[in-house]
Amino acid sequence: MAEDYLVKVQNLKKYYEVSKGMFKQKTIIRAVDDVSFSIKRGETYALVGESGCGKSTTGKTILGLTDATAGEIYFQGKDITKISYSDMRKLRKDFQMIFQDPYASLNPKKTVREILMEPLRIHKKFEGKEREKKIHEILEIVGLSKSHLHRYPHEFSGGQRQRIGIARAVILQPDFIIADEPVSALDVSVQSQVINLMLDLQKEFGLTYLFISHDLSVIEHMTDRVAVMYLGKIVEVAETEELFENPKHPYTQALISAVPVAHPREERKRIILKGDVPSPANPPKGCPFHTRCPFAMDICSEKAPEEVFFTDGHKATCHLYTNSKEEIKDVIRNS
Amino acid sequence: ACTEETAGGEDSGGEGSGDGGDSKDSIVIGFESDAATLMANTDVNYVTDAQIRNIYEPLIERDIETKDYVPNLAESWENIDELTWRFQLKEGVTFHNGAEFNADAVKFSIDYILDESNQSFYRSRWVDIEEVTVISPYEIEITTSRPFPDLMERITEDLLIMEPGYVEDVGNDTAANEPVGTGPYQFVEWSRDNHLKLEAYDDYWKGEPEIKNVEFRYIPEFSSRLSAFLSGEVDLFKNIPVDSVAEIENDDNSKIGEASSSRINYVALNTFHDGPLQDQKVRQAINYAVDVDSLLENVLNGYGTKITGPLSPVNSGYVETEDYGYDPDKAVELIEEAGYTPEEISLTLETPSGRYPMDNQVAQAIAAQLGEIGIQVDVSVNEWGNHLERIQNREMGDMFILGWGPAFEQQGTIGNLFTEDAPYSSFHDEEIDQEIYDANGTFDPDDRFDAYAELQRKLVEQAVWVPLWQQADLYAVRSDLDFEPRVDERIVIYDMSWE
Amino acid sequence: MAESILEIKDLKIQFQNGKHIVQPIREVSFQIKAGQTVGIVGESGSGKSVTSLAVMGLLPDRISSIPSGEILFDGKELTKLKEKEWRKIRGNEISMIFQEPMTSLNPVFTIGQQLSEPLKRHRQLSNKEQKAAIIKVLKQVGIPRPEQIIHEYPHQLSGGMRQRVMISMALLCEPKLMIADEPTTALDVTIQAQILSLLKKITSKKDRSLMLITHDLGVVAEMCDWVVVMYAGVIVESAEVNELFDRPLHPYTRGLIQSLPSNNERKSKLYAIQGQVPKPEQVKQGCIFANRCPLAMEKCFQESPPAFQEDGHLSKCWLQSSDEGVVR
Amino acid sequence: MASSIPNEPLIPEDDSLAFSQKTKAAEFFTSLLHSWTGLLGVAIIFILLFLSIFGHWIAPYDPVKTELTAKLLPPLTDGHLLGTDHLGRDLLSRIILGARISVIIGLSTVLIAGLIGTVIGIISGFFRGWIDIVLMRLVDVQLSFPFILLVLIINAVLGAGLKNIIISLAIGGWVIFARVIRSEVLALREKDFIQAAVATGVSRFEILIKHIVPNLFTPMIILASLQISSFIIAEASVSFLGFGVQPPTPAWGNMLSEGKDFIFSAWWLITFPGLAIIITALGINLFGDWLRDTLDPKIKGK
Amino acid sequence: MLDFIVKRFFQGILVVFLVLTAVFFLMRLSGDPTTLFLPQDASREQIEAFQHQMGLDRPLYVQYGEFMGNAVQGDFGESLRTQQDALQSVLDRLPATFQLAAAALILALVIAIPLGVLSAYYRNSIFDRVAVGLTVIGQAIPTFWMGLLLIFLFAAQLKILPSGGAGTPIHMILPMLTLAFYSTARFTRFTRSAMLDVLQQDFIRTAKASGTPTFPLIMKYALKNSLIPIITLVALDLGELLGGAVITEIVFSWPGVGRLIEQALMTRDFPVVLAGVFIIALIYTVINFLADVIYAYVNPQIRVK
Ligand SMILES: Nc1ncnc2c1ncn2[C@@H]1O[C@H](COP(=O)(O)OP(=O)(O)OP(=O)(O)O)[C@@H](O)[C@H]1O
Ligand SMILES: Nc1ncnc2c1ncn2[C@@H]1O[C@H](COP(=O)(O)OP(=O)(O)OP(=O)(O)O)[C@@H](O)[C@H]1O
Ligand SMILES: [Mg+2]
Ligand SMILES: [Mg+2]
Repeated sequence: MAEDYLVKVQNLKKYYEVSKGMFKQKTIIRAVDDVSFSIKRGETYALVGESGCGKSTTGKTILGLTDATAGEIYFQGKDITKISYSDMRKLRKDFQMIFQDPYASLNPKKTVREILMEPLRIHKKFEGKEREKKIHEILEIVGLSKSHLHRYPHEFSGGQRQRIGIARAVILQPDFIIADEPVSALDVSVQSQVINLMLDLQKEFGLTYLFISHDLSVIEHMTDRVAVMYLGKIVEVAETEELFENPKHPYTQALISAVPVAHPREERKRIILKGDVPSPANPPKGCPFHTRCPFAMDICSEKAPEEVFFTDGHKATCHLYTNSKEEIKDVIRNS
Repeated sequence: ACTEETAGGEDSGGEGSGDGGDSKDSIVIGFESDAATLMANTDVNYVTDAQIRNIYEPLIERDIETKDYVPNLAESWENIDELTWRFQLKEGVTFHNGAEFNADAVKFSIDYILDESNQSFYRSRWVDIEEVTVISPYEIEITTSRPFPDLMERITEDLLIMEPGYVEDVGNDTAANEPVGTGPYQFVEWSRDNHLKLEAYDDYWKGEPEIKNVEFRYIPEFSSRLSAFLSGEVDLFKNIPVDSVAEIENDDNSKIGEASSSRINYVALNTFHDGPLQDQKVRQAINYAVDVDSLLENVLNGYGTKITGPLSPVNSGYVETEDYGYDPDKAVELIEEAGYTPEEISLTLETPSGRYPMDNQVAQAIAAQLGEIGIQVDVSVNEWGNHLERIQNREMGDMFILGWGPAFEQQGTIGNLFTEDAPYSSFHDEEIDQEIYDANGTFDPDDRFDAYAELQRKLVEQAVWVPLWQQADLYAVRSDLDFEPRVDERIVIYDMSWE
Repeated sequence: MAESILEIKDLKIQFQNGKHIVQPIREVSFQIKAGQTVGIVGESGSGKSVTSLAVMGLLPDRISSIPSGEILFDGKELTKLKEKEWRKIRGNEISMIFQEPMTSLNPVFTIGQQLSEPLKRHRQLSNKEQKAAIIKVLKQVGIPRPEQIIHEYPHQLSGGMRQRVMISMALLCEPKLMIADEPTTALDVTIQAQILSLLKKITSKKDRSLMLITHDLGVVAEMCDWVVVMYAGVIVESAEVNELFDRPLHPYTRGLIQSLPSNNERKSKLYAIQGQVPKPEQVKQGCIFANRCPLAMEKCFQESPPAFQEDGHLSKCWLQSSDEGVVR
Repeated sequence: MASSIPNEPLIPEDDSLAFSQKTKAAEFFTSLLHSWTGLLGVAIIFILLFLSIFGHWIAPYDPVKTELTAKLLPPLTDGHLLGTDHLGRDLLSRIILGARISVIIGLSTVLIAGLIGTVIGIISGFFRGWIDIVLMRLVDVQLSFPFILLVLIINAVLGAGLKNIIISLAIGGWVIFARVIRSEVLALREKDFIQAAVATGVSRFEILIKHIVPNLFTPMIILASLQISSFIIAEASVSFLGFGVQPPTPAWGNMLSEGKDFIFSAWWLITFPGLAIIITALGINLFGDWLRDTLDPKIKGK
Repeated sequence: MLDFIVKRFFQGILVVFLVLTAVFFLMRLSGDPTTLFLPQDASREQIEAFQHQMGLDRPLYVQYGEFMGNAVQGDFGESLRTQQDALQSVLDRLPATFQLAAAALILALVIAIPLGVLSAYYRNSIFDRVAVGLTVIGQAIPTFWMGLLLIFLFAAQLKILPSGGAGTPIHMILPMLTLAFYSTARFTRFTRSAMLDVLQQDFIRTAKASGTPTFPLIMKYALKNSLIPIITLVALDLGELLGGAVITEIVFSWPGVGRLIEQALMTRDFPVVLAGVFIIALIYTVINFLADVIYAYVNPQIRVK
């Protein structure tokens, strides 16, 4: 079973040290704070959570774009946190990233051809003609044409740029792709085009995705498993359908209930959370969510909850479930 | 400090405007830079000297017509022997603070120069003094460690008498800012880089000066100086570029004062390095090829007095020497005799800029003149400090322009220019070296004169340099100011008056 | 029909950048009735914001102009108003909530200072009364500790709080019409839910009209009574909200609704509208949507369709013309 | 002038910066045609370049030939359009030839200062760490000192002359390049496309050379064009104080310095070289402003 | 806050120390002052005596060590030229320099800020174009040329103002105008572009949307935002005006620090140059510190609570 995991993240931590303003002292931002999860080969694993909860940081740390503060990341069974920049370079052909902002993720000084050629050149894949062929092929796959080869990124629309970004990510036929909010900057109509493209590619190349998003309807549509993050920690993990049907963690529940309805006549019971997400520089003691939790109990502000396992790998980190089932029901009922 | 300046400025504005008519008794004199210090016997710079000489006085003065030494604070002097001098001092002279002038003051002033801790720039000229002895309140004796005929010159040119009691009382720092002397003017106020104000000293022993209030105003930029003059803020200033003379002459309220200075300008021909200039014939040729008259006429607009040898007529011991004149053909001939063609000679000419009248323009014109006979000359302009340092370190190229003076004694010029030790002409010849050494030791005035006369002729024959001219000191003068420019560049306000 | 608080008729707006002229709004007509929440949906660049700015008289000076059309607010024609007259309306009778709560507040003034601005302009109140009024609205929008908050600066507040401040500013003078330009796009899901429910609460009380601009059909479904769908500077469809979701007429609207992931089977391909929104300068003759329309006919490329109307449900598509028959 | 200060933000938004080769020139050209200030700037620069290359052929007289009998002629006398100076040299010819010196000084200082500054800025911004701290302290040190005094001090050490003035101006001027480029690099480093390159496995060196440096060209060009004129003016100022290019080489600065004594008698000696400097600086500034406006959409603005 | 001050304090000390070190060695490289101070006819021995007296004959590092040792105690030695305490000579000139700089700065601000604001508000109007044109020309005119021009006009031709010197306020007019000229051009440009920046911001639209009329909008809402970046520029310029006014001070015979340093440079009066450099670096550092503090004070985003 264990070999089935393509990526395994264990106790990953990433702290940033920042000094805010000129008079202020340095503060430590716990962007990712002790996160563990594993992604199976071929699945689409979602990371969801509100802005600033550490989704992108997790993705970038896995890719080695920033160094982890602590923890291990196993890729194909190998710990990649400990290897050097140049060893890492060789490994990079197997995992890639799709970025959120299609405007910032392409070098404005390079043509599409140069952008797509670079990975092939770096990893010495194919020779002269074949490389060109490969580039044409991939362009076609992402829905662009040869005529675009010699254009610069600014000549494309956002959707097209995102396609170029995707082409760059898949041209080396990696095993694993981290897609960091690949569609949230796109227009509604283009968004579905890109999602379709990603689904197609997954089928064609057998890709494994780490899909980062805050858009629950997209996540519900295209992912297999979901990890919900809050303030640098994973609070709940489950298969997608299970999560949406049976969310355990109050935060997950609130998140799902907050999604706007798809039809005006649809009724939905809302859990409106009070207040805002606390700053990761100064997270609350105990359960980080207790400040906003409608079910918060005394213990929540004192002790960090442990993971609680449910059926089928569904787990949540919440004090509600560390006590007996009966009590939980009481709490929920009384609220 | 600001309030002081403001307060000072207001009345200076009143004086400066100068339309007080007959009641006018003040003067504003423009200077390019401030006095370095108001302490006597410290700074050798003419700017400092010209100003403080109105406050302090020397023992002996020089008659600028006859060049004779005339008594001032010293009434008489005699040589006891080659190493001993005795001076009788004037009685009844008082310093501005009321103290009596006497032998102690003289001894104090000389000792001040000699005291290393005072960092006097004159000290180097006075090192041969062995001792100064007060014989009686008005009699003093100076002994030297070796025969020092130049002592008279030093006493006349350098030494100014300070008030020992005052200096000891207030200390050097204060004395340097608030001087006390015996001169016609006493100190009022000094704002550095701005102005120095003096007022008449009522008890001056030669009688009260006519002009009561004096302000020296420091204006570094010539054009600003000129405009201050033209607008009536300044009544007098020195060093006018020759091309601006007309401007002043055309102004109704202004006139030009001119004096042929004892400062000379020359083109040094460097013989310290190998090269064609080590050949006497080439040096002579250059002398022939430079048309000094034309330079004087066209570059200096005629302001300057041509010299032909190492000394100017102002110098004691001057003898007339032969003039090479302008003869380009002869020049070419001589060069060819020396085994060159003019075209294969390429020389550098270095010059300061703005140090002497039209210096860098003169250099460019000389380059053009030498160019006429085919010698290629590259002019380069040095910042003054560099210029001096290059000379001192003997890094100078082939030729350079320099001035010398104001000097009166022949030794001061020849002895300091043409020995191996002295780099300022960058000419050196062992035979001449020896002759200079001999002449300097000669105590008898007549023998001394003859020795130097011979030297002058030799130096001209050797074409040790290209003598140019005595600088013309040009002054812009308010037309109703009675002012006689002096060859020694001094500005003696006591002698001035308003008409 | 009678009490329409805002009526826009055939509005055209153009921008002139040097010699470049673009017309991002070409034909816009719709109305908002008293107490109604009207949603304006459309993708980026469709002209939603420009339209709303025109209603506020805030189109950039000099470079923009309204070559034709009318904006009637409470029976008053706005397009010809002088700046002075505009000032009486802005913030008083019509107020606006902007998209970016982060940048829409002045960073160097306190919340209180900024909130007092509309009161200063439109109400003669003493300082004390001003403060009381401000605290009252702040409470109304659910800001905790309003007495303290008024002395704080925008950067000391979170995004959600700032958006609440913006809303309270819009509410201060009890305007007849509020315009909210994508008030929640910049916010997190949970905060978005907070703000939407707040807006809902506000509009349900009394009869406040709200023009809600968004690109999110979910928000429309949630909030609005009436929907206007814009595409590339033109209104393509407009209908009562249930009607629109039940019976979308224009292929563009249909496409938008169908492409919502929740309207597609999990893991299946999403319905997608091909191509992309044309830029204003790329608009050609014919129906603007024709090049992306799966049902486009010859005619669509030649003639732009008029507004077909049926029980107030308006659609600009040749499919609605009688000879073709109404699809579905 | 070290205050060649971060006047306006220089960091251009990357996307509208890029022009495809084909449209680049065309777009550039049309944007130039639409801006009369830009056109004027370009025209002045062209004239300047033309004079500096062909000056020898155009100048009516030998600029260093002294003609003592024809000195201080006012403009329009004896075939001297702008008159002659105190050595009878033709002022027009000297101004024409002076253009070359200004061009040489402007270009070479900006090149040297730009190169040094850019390299240091890149090193500082890209490698960060202690080297960044050291280099930036160096920048601080230099910035805590007035540009013109610094240039004077360096000139006092090096002595006067064309080569030395270039060196001293460059030493005085690299800081601003280092600063701007460093902050550009810092900003670029965080850009997604750099991250993308890292993710692709591009080596650090290649990232620097192929991804970062090409994106620095625009800010460099803008900055350089804005700096040139301050270098030219600074040279004139230093020449005015007696350093700088030395006579008889005609340079506008030393012409002014020589001419300043004649402010009352021969106004043309300071007027025309002064105007030459002003027009040149003006032209370059106009060009630089236009360049920034064109390349930097932030200013072009909505 | 205290942290910040302490940190900046040490940074400032380090910077001043490095400046002094750099200038010390630069000055020694510039050559020997001896020839400039001694009479031309001084002999070799006399020169050596002088060098010994001034300590110029010792190894450089010894000289440096001693200099730093003394400098720490505020002793920069005596001027070679005037034998005055070097630091004192510089301090004596400081008031004049301050006066001029402050006057010029105030004048520049008084003209530039309204001009820049109006120019930004009436963007692309004739007024704006003229104003921008003037600023571009203003930045193209060399200071000394401006100075000469003013002297020529007001002192030589019209004879209504003195051409130089210090004393009465009247003496200050021309140098102040000269100095203010360049700063005015810079400030105007900067104000204009800062204003343009601010005027495009969303919060201006917000203010407009709440019915704020133009005048208060600009004077209150926009200007305060624009002033924040202007502070930094003003600080930098003040530094430049204090230390970099050499040329103006020379042209107008203003007895200030810049002129003193220039003169000292020319005569290689090392102690005065170093003392001057010290004072200027110190002023720069202090001004920058103050600018940061003021900046932080007016900018609530970084103000400490
Ligand atoms: N380079 C950095 N330096 C300092 N702090 C950082 C850095 N990058 C991210 N952070 C902080 O770390 C936290 C997590 O950021 P991250 O970008 O991972 O969030 P996210 O979940 O991706 O949010 P979003 O949805 O806004 O993209 C945030 O508080 C962010 O401010
Ligand atoms: N100042 C302007 N000058 C020129 N064109 C403009 C200007 N403002 C807006 N436009 C154009 O008008 C069109 C409509 O813009 P608008 O901001 O109304 O779109 P939107 O529907 O609000 O989009 P978004 O969802 O991105 O806010 C766009 O194509 C835009 O480029
Ligand atoms: Mg993110
Ligand atoms: Mg919008």
